[in-house]
Amino acid sequence: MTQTEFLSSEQEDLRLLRESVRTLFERAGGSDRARQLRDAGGGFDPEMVRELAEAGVFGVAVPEDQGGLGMGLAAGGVIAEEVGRVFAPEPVVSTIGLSLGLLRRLCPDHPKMAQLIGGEISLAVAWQERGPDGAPADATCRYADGKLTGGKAWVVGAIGSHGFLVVAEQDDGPVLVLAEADAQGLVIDKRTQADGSSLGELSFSGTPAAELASSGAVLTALAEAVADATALAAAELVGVSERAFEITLDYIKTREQFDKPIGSFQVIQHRAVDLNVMCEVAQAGVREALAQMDSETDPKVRARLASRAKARAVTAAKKITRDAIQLHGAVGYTDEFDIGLYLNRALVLSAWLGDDAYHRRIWFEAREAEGAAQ
Amino acid sequence: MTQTEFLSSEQEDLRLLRESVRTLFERAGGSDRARQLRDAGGGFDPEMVRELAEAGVFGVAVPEDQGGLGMGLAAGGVIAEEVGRVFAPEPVVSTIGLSLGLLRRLCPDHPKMAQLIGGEISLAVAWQERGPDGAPADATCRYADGKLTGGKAWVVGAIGSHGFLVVAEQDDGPVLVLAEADAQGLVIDKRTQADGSSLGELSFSGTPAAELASSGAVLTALAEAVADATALAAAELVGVSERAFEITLDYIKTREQFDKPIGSFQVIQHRAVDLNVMCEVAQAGVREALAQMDSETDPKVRARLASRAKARAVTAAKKITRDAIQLHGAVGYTDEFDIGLYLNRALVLSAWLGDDAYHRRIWFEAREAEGAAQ
Amino acid sequence: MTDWNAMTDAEFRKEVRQFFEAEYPEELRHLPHRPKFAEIEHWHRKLHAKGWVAPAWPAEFGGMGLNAAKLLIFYEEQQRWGVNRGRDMGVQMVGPLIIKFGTQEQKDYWLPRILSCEDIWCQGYSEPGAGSDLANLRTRAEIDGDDFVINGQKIWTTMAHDATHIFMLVRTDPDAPKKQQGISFLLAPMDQPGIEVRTITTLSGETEFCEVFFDNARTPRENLVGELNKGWTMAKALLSFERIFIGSPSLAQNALGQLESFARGRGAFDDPVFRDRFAQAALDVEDHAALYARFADQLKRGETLGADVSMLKIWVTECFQRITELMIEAAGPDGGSIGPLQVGNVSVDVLSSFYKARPTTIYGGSNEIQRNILSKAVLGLPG
Amino acid sequence: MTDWNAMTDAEFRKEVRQFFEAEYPEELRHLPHRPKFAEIEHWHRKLHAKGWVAPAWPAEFGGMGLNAAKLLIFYEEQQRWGVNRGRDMGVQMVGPLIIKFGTQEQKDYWLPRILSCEDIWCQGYSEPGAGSDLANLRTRAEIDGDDFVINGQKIWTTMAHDATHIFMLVRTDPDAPKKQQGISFLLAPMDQPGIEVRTITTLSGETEFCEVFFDNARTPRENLVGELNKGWTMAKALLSFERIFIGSPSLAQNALGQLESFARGRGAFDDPVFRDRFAQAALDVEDHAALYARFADQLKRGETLGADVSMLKIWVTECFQRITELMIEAAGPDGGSIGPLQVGNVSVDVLSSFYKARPTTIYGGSNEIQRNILSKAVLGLPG
Repeated sequence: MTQTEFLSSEQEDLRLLRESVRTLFERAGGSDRARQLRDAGGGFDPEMVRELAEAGVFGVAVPEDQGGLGMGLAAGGVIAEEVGRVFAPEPVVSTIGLSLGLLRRLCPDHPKMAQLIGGEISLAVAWQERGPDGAPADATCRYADGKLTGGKAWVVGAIGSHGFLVVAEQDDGPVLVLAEADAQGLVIDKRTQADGSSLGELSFSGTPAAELASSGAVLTALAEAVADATALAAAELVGVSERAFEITLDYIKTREQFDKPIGSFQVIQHRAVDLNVMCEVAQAGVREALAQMDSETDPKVRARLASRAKARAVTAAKKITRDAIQLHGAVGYTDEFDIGLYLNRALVLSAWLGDDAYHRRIWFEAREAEGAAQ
Repeated sequence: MTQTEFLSSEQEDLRLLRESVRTLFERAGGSDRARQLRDAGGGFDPEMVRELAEAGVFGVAVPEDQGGLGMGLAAGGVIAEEVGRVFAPEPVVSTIGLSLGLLRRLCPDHPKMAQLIGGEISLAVAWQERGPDGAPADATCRYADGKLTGGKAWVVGAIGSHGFLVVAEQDDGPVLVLAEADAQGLVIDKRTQADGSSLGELSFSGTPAAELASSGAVLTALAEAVADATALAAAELVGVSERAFEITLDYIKTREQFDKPIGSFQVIQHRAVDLNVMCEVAQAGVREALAQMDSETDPKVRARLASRAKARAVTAAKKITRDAIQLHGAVGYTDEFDIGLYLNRALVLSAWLGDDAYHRRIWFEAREAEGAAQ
Repeated sequence: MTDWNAMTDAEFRKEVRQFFEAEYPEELRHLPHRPKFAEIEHWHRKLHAKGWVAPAWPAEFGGMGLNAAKLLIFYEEQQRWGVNRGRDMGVQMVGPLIIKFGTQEQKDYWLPRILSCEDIWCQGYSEPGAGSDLANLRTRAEIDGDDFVINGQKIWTTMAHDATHIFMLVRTDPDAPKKQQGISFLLAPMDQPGIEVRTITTLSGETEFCEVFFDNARTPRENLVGELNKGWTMAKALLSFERIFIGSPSLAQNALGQLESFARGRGAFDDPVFRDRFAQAALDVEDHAALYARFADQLKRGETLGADVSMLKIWVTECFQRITELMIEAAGPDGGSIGPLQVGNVSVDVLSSFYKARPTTIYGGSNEIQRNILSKAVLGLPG
Repeated sequence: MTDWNAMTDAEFRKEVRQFFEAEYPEELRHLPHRPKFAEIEHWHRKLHAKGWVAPAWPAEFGGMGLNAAKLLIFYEEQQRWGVNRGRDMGVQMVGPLIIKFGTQEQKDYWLPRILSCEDIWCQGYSEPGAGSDLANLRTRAEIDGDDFVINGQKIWTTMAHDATHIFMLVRTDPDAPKKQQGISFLLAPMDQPGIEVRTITTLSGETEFCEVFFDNARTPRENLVGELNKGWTMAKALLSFERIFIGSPSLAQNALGQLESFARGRGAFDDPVFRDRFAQAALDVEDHAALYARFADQLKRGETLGADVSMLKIWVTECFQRITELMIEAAGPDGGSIGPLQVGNVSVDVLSSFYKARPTTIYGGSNEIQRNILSKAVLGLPG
């Protein structure tokens, strides 16, 4: 009897999805492709976006009646892990989690939905703002008379996107609007990140934008979409960690010092074991959290689960990629070896949507609130 | 040229003091003596107290014009380190730091001073109180008409002491009083600790006591005495750590597994190095903090230095004694080997007067306050 | 006879849970120490009457015949309700060995006595000087007429002072080329002049462990189980299920529950730094449980577990230690005090938990040994 | 000529501090990268005019002739004010070697050119495939008439693309019984067809390190320093002072200062968890400085430092890494962003500090190698 005989059909679907996405990325050139794109300026490959769309990647967590595959966040996590393994620069997690996460909750009939699922366009979500001390601050960006004024910060995928889903304030509360990338009065300040990607700092001066949704539902949907993206970023970090560990394990098996492989030194062996264990714990914990999010409807519980996933994934990825550099020795510090790319990607994904200390705090507070509510 | 030629006379004095105290303890039986006293019920040896007094131990930090040696806290630290090395149960740190620390600041002419310095008596200081949740709470113990009512908790050296220096409240503020050990209406509830010592929980019902000092000076002197005792407890922990490390190092050199000494395994070697480094950092940091306390008059700065010392010493002692058990393997878990005694002493000294997390908080707050005051 | 394996997992869990909750004596829940048999005899009688003493044994020998999936549920419920495992060395260790390698006579004689606890067993594996190098054992057994004559010493023999019999690994061929060879598996009665038991006092003052001295102790030749000089392989073969069991989250989960009620009672959660460290520990346990579930699923699918299952033990024992260290921190000035500490209507013995966590990284193959094994058997590292 | 050693420590410190504060260009303070010579040439001229280029060299060769105590003060002040060390490989490495082992001709020719920076030196020790096993070097030098002919490759040669000369360890006797033997110390001009330099791009995108390829490169036989095949011992002898220098608290202290102003500006101190971790890091640096002072006192008393001085490097580099990791945490959503981050009127390049801290646990003998050394040479552990 084979192993798969005993896998549930759901698990089997995920296994097939993982295989097809992995094959797709490998055929495209794996991590070499990502390195080339980075060296060419940090953009992504629109052709790849279309191929991913054909494989059903972007609509994976969109319900079937909205044009998606309806496979849930667990399937999104499988894809995100594969993205992490080859650090593909395409806006996969931000599209599944943020832009489609917002649209499918607020305006599922909007034509942009189908375009996003089809990989024809990408939309960046602009919701955070920077305060005078440089840290995140309350939203002040205004929308009135069809025009945006103010600014947004830390916009992932700002470069190369066809437009922005902007969460702004209007007189009677929050609003979600769509500004085209070439809209008047929109200035995008680009900030390069460690992995070659960039964050946009947007400023709007009377920039025309179309209203998509308003009222309290906007913030609820935003919180849900952010939770989805947080959990998916965790899954991507799991992929980053796994691949970084594999590369390092290969390296210590072959690299010789004092006439034997460094992987024969007990200290190196035990450290490798600890990284391996951490990696497996992270994979198990993150996958479980995503699966539970799929069977959970309470947004507060879903947010707690997302925090659990991100806290674990960041802790593991930081430790694994940093130790990986140390285990590589001097060559780990060069750009020639892939391991540095994983370190840099881990830096970027850890900083995005909150690091481990942040999410432990959120997790604990959510747990206390649930306990008090019972 | 010898090394000592270049030591300052101050350093030379400390070296001589260390030698004489170490010899005294070794002659008395070192750690074996302490083990016997523990097995006999956890008391201390009054004869040893007198010998220590003869060596000038108790009055070491008392100014010369008050009948002490005037060598400061740095010298007290030297003694405390030696106490830690053999985990002597005599009330050395509590006498130097707390009882004499209080009396010399509040009533240096009191006849008990000379008796304490002379090792004729010991006095326990009762200043903390336990709240309804079991945690430390504000003081409510009252002193009126020459009588005490209420309770005190966590009194070190309560068993075997000749009396209690009690910090209580009276109508016009705090007061320091002396209650004899056999005073009427005094009940001592004994709580055994991991190292065989005990803490007293005192309750007073109209217990007669003599006023020694009153007004705000009592709390100032108490804070200073607690800072002294905290720093000395740190020094004692340094002694505990050093000796625990030495014992462990000896053990891993001789204990064989898989036909070679376990100290020949690289993982064990590196762990031993890390414990050694931690030990040396703790020794250097604690000694420097105590020396700086001697040349510092601002009580706030002195308290910060004491917190620096205790934070470091607790972190080091916890790590070193716990890893020492692991490095000993199963035998470390038996009472036959001395290493467990050091683990237990480290537990007790870490819990006394605040652990590392507590003192890091205090240290940071003091540092902020100093920064704000500048 | 009930076919437990035919039930759904949920049905079976319900059945087990109901029995424990209805029948297990309240005062024995979450016992902080290992009981002598007299202390739990009453419960053992109930269990015996129910036929539940040996969940893993085949039904034909008086067991419940549970498959791996049901067995895990049984243990999960046992731990959840704080049901003491009792004096289960006979059921867990000797029984399976006799069932697998014993003669018909041995089965007929010993198995019922294990179930009834007429015989109470202790395990003689460890020796002074062997430690993690378990095969390095020196206790000798020589054939003398109809008996084996045993000389040597065992150590860390749990509850030997309350056992009627000992099973042990002894060296029967001192000239075997490898030290794993020439070892046999032997049963012996404790009540004889050649055996002396001394308890070991641990650093927490407890006396559950013993040293057992053999000075020309005797046991009949028919008390050899399996082939002569093949004891090592036999004993190893039985450790497979134990390897996931020793990595179960239950010890850490229970400690975390204790930590939480204690910290809440003491107001330790007012401190954000403590909250962060609690959250770390709680998430460490939660994510460990997810990994444990992955391995348990493997078992439930009927797969054999690989050497990688040892990672559970490494993670959870170190996690357990950190949790008990947090308890000590939460205890503040009581952190060095022996005995239960009262908070509200719970009482937590902080030091006892701390001590209990210490040897978990040493026994069952120290975590250093586990890391050696993982690095070679799982990661394929050389040397 | 001033006898600096005759001054009190306080006088000397004041003198040095005043000169740095008055003369060192503000825009060069705390440079985040290693400068090319042109960038700091103006400052070098000032230093040269003052006679302060080589604090450790004896006065007869144009140095300041400082003893260990004064030397430490000099470096402490240099670091405190953020004075760049300049292109000091000549002064720190080649000069002392020539002074100790060189011929009179070598001294007369090379030393003044080092002081004036007419020659700018780079260090050719590391090779690909050698790593921590430094003696495992394969670059060959063979005598051919009046020249050595050099073939092979060096790596991690800092700023080789801005150097006029290289000093290196090369293998001159491939048949020597131990790999530490048969190594010689050689000087060579960079400007020749047999030498090719390629910069290495690090993971932070910087290009301070180089590979140097030797393809029948030539250098006159008189550029051998010391005896043939004795280069290893000579090079090792000079590392003694470096061993305390590499463990100095300054890098960590500077990083801590940056962390504090950044965290304050960003409001990170509002978070008690961050405060606790900052306090840990700050106390780690403070207590390290106390230990450093103990070793420095030893030097000041004229004692030789033992192998235990390496513990400074282990502690401080790992501490430095933790501090830069805290910077990234304090940066929140900017934690992955390249370049300076503005807070109030300070600007901190968080990622650059993080990257700078990474190789400190690798270079100068990786921390793993240091632990090997300490375990044997200091703790006396076997094997």
